[in-house]
Amino acid sequence: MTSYFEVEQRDGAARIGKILLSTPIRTPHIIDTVSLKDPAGPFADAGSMWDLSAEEALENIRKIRELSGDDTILILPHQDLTPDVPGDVAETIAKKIDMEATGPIGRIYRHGQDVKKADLYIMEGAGSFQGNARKFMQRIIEIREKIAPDTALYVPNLCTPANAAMLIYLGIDIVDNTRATVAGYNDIYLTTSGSYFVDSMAELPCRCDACAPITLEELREMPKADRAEILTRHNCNMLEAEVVLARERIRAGNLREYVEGQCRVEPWLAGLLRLFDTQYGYMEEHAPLARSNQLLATTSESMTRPEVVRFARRIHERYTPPETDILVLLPCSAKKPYSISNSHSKFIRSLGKNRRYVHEVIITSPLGVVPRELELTYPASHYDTVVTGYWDAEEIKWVSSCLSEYLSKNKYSHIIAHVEEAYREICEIVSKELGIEIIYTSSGNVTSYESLDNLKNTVSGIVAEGEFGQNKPRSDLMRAIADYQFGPGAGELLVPDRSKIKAPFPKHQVFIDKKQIATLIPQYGIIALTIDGTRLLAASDDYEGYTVTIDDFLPRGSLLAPGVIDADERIRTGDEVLVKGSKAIGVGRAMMNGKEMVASTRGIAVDLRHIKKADKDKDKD
Amino acid sequence: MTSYFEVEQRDGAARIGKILLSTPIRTPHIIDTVSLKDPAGPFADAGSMWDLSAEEALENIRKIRELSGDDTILILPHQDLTPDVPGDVAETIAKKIDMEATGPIGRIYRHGQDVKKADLYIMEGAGSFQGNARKFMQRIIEIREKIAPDTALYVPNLCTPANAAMLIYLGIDIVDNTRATVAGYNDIYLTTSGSYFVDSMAELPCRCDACAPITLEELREMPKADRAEILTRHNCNMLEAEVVLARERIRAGNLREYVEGQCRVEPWLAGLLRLFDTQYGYMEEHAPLARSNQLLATTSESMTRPEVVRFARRIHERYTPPETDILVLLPCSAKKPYSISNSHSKFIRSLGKNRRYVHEVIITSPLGVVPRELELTYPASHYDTVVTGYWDAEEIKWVSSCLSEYLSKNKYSHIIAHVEEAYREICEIVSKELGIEIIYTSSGNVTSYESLDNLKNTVSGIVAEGEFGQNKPRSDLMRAIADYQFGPGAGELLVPDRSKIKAPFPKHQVFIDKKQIATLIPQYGIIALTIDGTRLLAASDDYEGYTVTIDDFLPRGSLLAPGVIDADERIRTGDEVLVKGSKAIGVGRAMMNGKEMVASTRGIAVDLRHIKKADKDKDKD
Amino acid sequence: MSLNKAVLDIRNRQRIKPSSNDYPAAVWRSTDHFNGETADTLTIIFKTSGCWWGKAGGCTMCGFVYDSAKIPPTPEELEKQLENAMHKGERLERFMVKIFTSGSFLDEKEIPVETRKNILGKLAADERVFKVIVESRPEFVTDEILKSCIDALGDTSFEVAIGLETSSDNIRKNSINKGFKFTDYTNAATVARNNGVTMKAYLLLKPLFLSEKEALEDIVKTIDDVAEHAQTISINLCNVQNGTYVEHLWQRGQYRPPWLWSIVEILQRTKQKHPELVITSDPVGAGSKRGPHNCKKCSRDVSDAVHLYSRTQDLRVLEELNCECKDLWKKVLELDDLTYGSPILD
Amino acid sequence: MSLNKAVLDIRNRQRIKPSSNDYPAAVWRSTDHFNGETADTLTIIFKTSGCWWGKAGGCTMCGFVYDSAKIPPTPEELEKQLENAMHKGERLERFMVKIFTSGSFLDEKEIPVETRKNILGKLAADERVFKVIVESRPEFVTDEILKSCIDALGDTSFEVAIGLETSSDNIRKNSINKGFKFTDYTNAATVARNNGVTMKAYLLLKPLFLSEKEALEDIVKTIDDVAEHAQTISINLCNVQNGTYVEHLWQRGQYRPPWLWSIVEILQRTKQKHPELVITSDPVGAGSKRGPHNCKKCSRDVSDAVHLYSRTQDLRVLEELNCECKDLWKKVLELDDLTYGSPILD
Repeated sequence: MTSYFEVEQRDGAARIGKILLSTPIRTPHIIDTVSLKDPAGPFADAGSMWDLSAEEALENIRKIRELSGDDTILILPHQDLTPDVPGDVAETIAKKIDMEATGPIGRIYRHGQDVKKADLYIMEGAGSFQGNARKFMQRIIEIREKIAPDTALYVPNLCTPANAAMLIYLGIDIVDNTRATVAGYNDIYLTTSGSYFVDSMAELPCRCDACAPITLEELREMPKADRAEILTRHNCNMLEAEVVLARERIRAGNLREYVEGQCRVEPWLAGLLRLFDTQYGYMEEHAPLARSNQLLATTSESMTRPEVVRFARRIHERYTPPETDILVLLPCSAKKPYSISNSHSKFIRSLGKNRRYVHEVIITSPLGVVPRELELTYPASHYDTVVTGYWDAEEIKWVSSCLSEYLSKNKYSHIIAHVEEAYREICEIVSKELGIEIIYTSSGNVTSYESLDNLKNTVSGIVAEGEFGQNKPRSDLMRAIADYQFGPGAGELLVPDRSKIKAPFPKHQVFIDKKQIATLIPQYGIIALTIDGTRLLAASDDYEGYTVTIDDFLPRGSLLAPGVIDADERIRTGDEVLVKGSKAIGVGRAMMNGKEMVASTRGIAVDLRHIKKADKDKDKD
Repeated sequence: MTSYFEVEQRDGAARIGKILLSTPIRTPHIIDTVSLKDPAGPFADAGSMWDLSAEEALENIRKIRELSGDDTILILPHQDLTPDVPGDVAETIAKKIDMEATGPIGRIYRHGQDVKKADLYIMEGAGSFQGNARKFMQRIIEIREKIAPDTALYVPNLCTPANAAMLIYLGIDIVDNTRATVAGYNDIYLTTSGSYFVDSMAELPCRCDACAPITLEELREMPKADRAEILTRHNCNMLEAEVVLARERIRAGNLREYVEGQCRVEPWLAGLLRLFDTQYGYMEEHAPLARSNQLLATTSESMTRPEVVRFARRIHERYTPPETDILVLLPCSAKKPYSISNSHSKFIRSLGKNRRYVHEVIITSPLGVVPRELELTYPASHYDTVVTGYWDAEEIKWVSSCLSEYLSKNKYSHIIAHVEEAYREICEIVSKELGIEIIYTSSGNVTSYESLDNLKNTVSGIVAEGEFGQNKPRSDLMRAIADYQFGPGAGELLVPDRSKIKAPFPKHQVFIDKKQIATLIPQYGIIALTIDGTRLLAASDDYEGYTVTIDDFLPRGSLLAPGVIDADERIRTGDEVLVKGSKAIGVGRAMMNGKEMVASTRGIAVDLRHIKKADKDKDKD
Repeated sequence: MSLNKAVLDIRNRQRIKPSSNDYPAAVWRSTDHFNGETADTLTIIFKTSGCWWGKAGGCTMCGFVYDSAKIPPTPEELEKQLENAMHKGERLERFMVKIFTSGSFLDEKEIPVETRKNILGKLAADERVFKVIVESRPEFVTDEILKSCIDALGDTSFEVAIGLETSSDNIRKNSINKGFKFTDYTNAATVARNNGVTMKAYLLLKPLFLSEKEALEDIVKTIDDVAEHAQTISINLCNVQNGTYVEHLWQRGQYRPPWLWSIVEILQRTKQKHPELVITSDPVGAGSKRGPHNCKKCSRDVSDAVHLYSRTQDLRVLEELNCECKDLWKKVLELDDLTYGSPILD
Repeated sequence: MSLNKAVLDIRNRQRIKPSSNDYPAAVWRSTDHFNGETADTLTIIFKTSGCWWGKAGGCTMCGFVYDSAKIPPTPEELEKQLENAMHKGERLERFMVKIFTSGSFLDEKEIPVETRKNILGKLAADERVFKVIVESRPEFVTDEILKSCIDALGDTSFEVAIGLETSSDNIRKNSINKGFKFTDYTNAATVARNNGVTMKAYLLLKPLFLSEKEALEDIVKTIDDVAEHAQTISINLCNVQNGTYVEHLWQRGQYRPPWLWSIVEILQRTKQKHPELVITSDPVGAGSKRGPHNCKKCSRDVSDAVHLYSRTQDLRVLEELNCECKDLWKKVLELDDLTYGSPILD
């Protein structure tokens, strides 16, 4: 049971937590390595079994608990091995070192060995993963899969100011200042952008309290011990500032953007980012459904970030277009949502009254394709990208694949592409690949009178030819978002044909039989359910999912993780979730993902918006 | 004449310079904006003609010079306009404000107006370019083309800690703290990774002397004026630290790597980097021939950096393969030079005695293709890249285009590709595109016994079939480098068939008739000429180039820019250059590019290694 | 391209919405300072064929040209406009009338001579109207025209208002593109004085290109220069009007409207120096991004205080004003002078 | 995978270069401490069929197995090896002979009983040889074998050296894979004492996985433990030998050889406590990346001092040593204990 660690905030795999000692410790946290030897410190190492006998080790445990009671995380006696050690040795030693202690404890995580409960796990031999992105990635994912989500992970002897943000981004809660200190004693000056030998520098590029009072010349002329101390202080200052920055970024929800730049400092860090992105499962499960900040897509790795890939996958897996046979493909706009941009206003004006026969889908990098109904939905309305007019080959490949998937699944009788340049190149690639005809209506400039006229005439020509299904923009939008968010089928249920949509775009509300079912939250482009909407979904035989099952109690305000019996694994932080138990039914915002809800013993699982006593009669109506 | 500014060190377009006042000022420099109003300061503004009469303006000039003599850069009276102002207004005002002053002066650079001599130019309306990458790029390139290279460029009201490194990278010498100050008074906390409203923060992620003594809570509770002062001090600390860091990076020659990460902070900065890379002329002309550091290729923009593109272009334009009809294409290795890597040792062993009939070319990202002879030459032996096994579409496109260009120009009777995965994909693309046959010899793993055996047998099979030209690895290597460095034809001249190569790889020396002509510098993979080699090139009717023409004097040690009459425009910093004048002949290392040598009035143009009295008889032998 | 051409290009891209010529472009009631007291005012903006200067390009900040009529109104229509406007004043007991067109009321091309006489005559006939103020460019302030007006008005007070903007010909030409000189104004003022007509000068705080400080000091200096040539001074705070050159640059981050703290300082300094002058300011659009503004917290309060001062001419109402953003404004005064062509934005 | 299997896998990947069986694997002259004086030593490493333990896997740090012969030498060849080795001692007047094989000299499978007797007999016959030291694993130190050796040697002193490495069975097993226990050593020492044979214990400073501090303290403790069971203690500083498991981990950044400062401290502390013992150390490969090292500046000086001390047993030669890197080493002692499985690299 992890009674001594709680995760409070998440940003992807990164999190802000609290170690619950009498003076709580905020994570991500930097341990002052030497303090581990202090039996009264917040983290106390009970020693190495390479040189302790079993009796001595037990005596150490006793001493630590005597000194500080349960107010210290006691790191159980350990006998450390390096990562490439043979499994048998690991096994033998693991058997030998089968120690326990009361109160909060830390354990070594050893690859291949069973995991016993602890509040903190130490990645054995972590320092040796420096430079080896693939192995480090595998180890992190392995550990995270094996340990409870609400336990702290400590990676010793690896952290520097340059890699701290990345380590935290990947889900590491605790680091130490070993490397910062050793660098100081090696005359190495660390910065977030790399390390420098003091001898090769000309100036001190820092204004920290170690550097500000001295010049580089003065530093060089000091006795070694004094110099080492100042350098260590500087290095630790940098480390600390970087960890605080990472915490601030987690709070703001934009650590990813920082890491996308910061990882350029060392090739293995860029490798880590790319390799982790290939682990869609791990990355996506931690990515929130939506954020209030902009998603800055400034680098090629922006295309593989989980929010972007998830959007594309959900379009493919969850989205069903309205029954409209004419497709118009449009280019994206810098202004979001697209429909309020200058160019889209013109497109819409050109479509005029025929717009109801037409389905509009926007082509964009890095999101791929965005049906008009989802233009509000995170991150479609939230990304900002580098505008130079040039699309690189990977962008074209990725967006083409999205469009190709889309057109393979969703069939139209007529496809019009009102696009130019890279957008057109993409349409042509897909048209060729799938052997489908696309009519191009733009000649040189999508907003020229000529082009717009051509679009207008082409569409009216087609419409004049036959009978076409019409769309219902407001219900189509609400239904598409419901499917996107709750999975296929939810849209039908929440926005049936007999439903009414009230309030103007983008503040739509769904009513069925005068009962409000759902509201669109324009900021994120997602849906919030009323209690009636919740009952509707919960009572349906055709829908299952996004449900948190609780014990027989009636929660208030917040649902805590220990109260959760089961939860849909698809639930992500920020998701709208149904809360069901024998005594209660409710709805709220997920504060952790579904797996975490089930596996955590601490923390808020769901921030409840509505909660009612379960009323079987009511549930039936 | 720019008697008051000198460029001392360069890294791409970025430079470290010195403003030559009685206390010299190191650039890149941050002006404390308010100090511009101090008539005795190092930079003194003579005022705005929007509110001064001509007489008042002249009086200001007189006052400044009276107070500080020529020990201040006097910014001539100006009447500022914003960038989008109509040309006529600009013209009218420019005519009206035709002021002059003695001593060091600064002038407004106004788009469309003639440039008059000055020591410092101020980009008019620079602050308005924030966010507009294309216009800013055009303005910078325009200014740099119009003003003398050894004048300082000041960009006011634009610099923040987040964009400082980029501004400096693009060639800006002077910035100010206007934005840092205004942000401080706006309760905005600046960092190199972006800005934060103080109200939305939870902790201060900084250990500077403004932040270290206080907590965020204390800061928030202060009276506004005190808070603004502390925030401003912090913001200016960050700015200063960033500018010092940029200076250190220029000295180390790796500002580009930093900027490739740092530009992710704001999309327009990433846009600037991409747009500037499209300006190959501007970027390449400032890129040094070689650097002693690693070139870190961690992002897609690494493919477009000028050193990389130049290498590819020179392979295409300057390189001629030896007369060997069998080509073996090989994958690159992490270890450099490739030939000392494990995998290449195996390839070479497999080729065995047939190696002399074979030309080896390595396929690699981001460099494209590297003939074995140039594997030592910067950056072929100096790059480190992100290894994940995945090549993105842009990499494949770029490397394919390099290989395709190479094979279009250089013909072989047999092409063997001993490659796998992306390398093979690239070979197949090119094979299909050019309709040429490629024999693949690897089956699954390029270093498996089976694959190596196949390579060996394939090559010996081909060799057994006919008569093939043999290569001479040592002279081929020296000739290829000579062509790469001095242009086509230089190789023939410096390494003729009768020449001898002494000393083992990679410390080759070229001798002709027992006279040493040239030496290979293994660190950069480039050639240094002896005075005999210099005479050989200089006296040839078949070669012209990389020559600096000087007046009728005999320089010693360093050749200063004012002594240069003419210089080859192809000369880059770090190039080996011939120095010729009526009284002297010599050779040395270029310390600036050819254009700068001609246009500069200060600074070292060439660091001379050998210099002799011009002796017409000797020159003829 | 010349400044005038640049302004004209923008003008030509604007659409003027068609509307009835029977109604004025705008009419509203407000209160104003008059002889030490607060008086009711009816402001009428006539819809005319438009400002001749504006039609040829005109001033960089002026969006009133779009208030002009698509088809020039007939004299009957103009008089109908007055009639309709006066309905707004029905409940007032005693009031001034301020007349604007989108150009010059005294320009015969906008308001034919006879119509002008009729309009003024009708106002003179209304007992409740004790004063009439008309706006005009200075070239129309001639002996002949003034005399004709005075004739029509009888004993109703008459005042002519001119948009001088600044006493600096440099600024008026290169920043505002106003098309006349300071001497044109002073000549007009002399004509007015000779005819016993009072003068009101409209000034413009913060035209394009000027720093906050330069703009502030320009108004202070202008008031010194104009003190002998006007009885009332009204300071317009530049705001970003649709279809203007100012808007064009503002959209590109190249213009910021003035701070309200600047007008506060101007009023304090100039009124103390020229207690005899009525100095007023009506911050239009105050607090919005397009209008003069401080921070969100204080813009409304400061703007209200400026209004109150304008009505009362009592400097004490400005004394208590303060806000955290005043420190920022002081910094801006210092630094905006040294940006060499780009404004300090919020 | 077991540690032994891991070591064996690496062994199997190594090629042993063929060479003549007539010559020993190595032979060299050096000086050593003997009874308070410096004495000449001839060290001979016989090429034999190899260490039985090493062939089955063996010790993690031992690369000597590759010194064994590809084809097992005949008894004649072994005696020829001695003959050839003794040429190196031709000019010496009085000296000790140290005999190593890549395994155990006392193992009959490496050196047949008769050959052993012949070799020892020949040495006994050489007047200049006053002492013979042979290395062996403890299992071969039996009454029978020792007696046979003493017989062959006559009055030439005889000493048996055993690579004990550490008194910790835990470390010897889990880090070194030595394959015997401390009691095996003490039993052998008892046998030796009973036969009047002196004992020399080889210790290993810094086997795999131990921190710098743990390694240092382990040697200090081992010397306490072994003091009664040996007359001479020789501390080997672990170096990275080709084809060893240590090398495998070192190449992956998972091992760092010991600091020379550590051996200095060990010598100072243990010699003071056990003045009766001869405690020596010969830092092989000192200063290189694969060998024990401090920084580049001082490695050679410190290593020389350790050598000098080993010959003289005079602690004063260690007193003056100092360098800037000593502060770093002290920090490493503190921190390397707390890295949980990765060494602190330079």
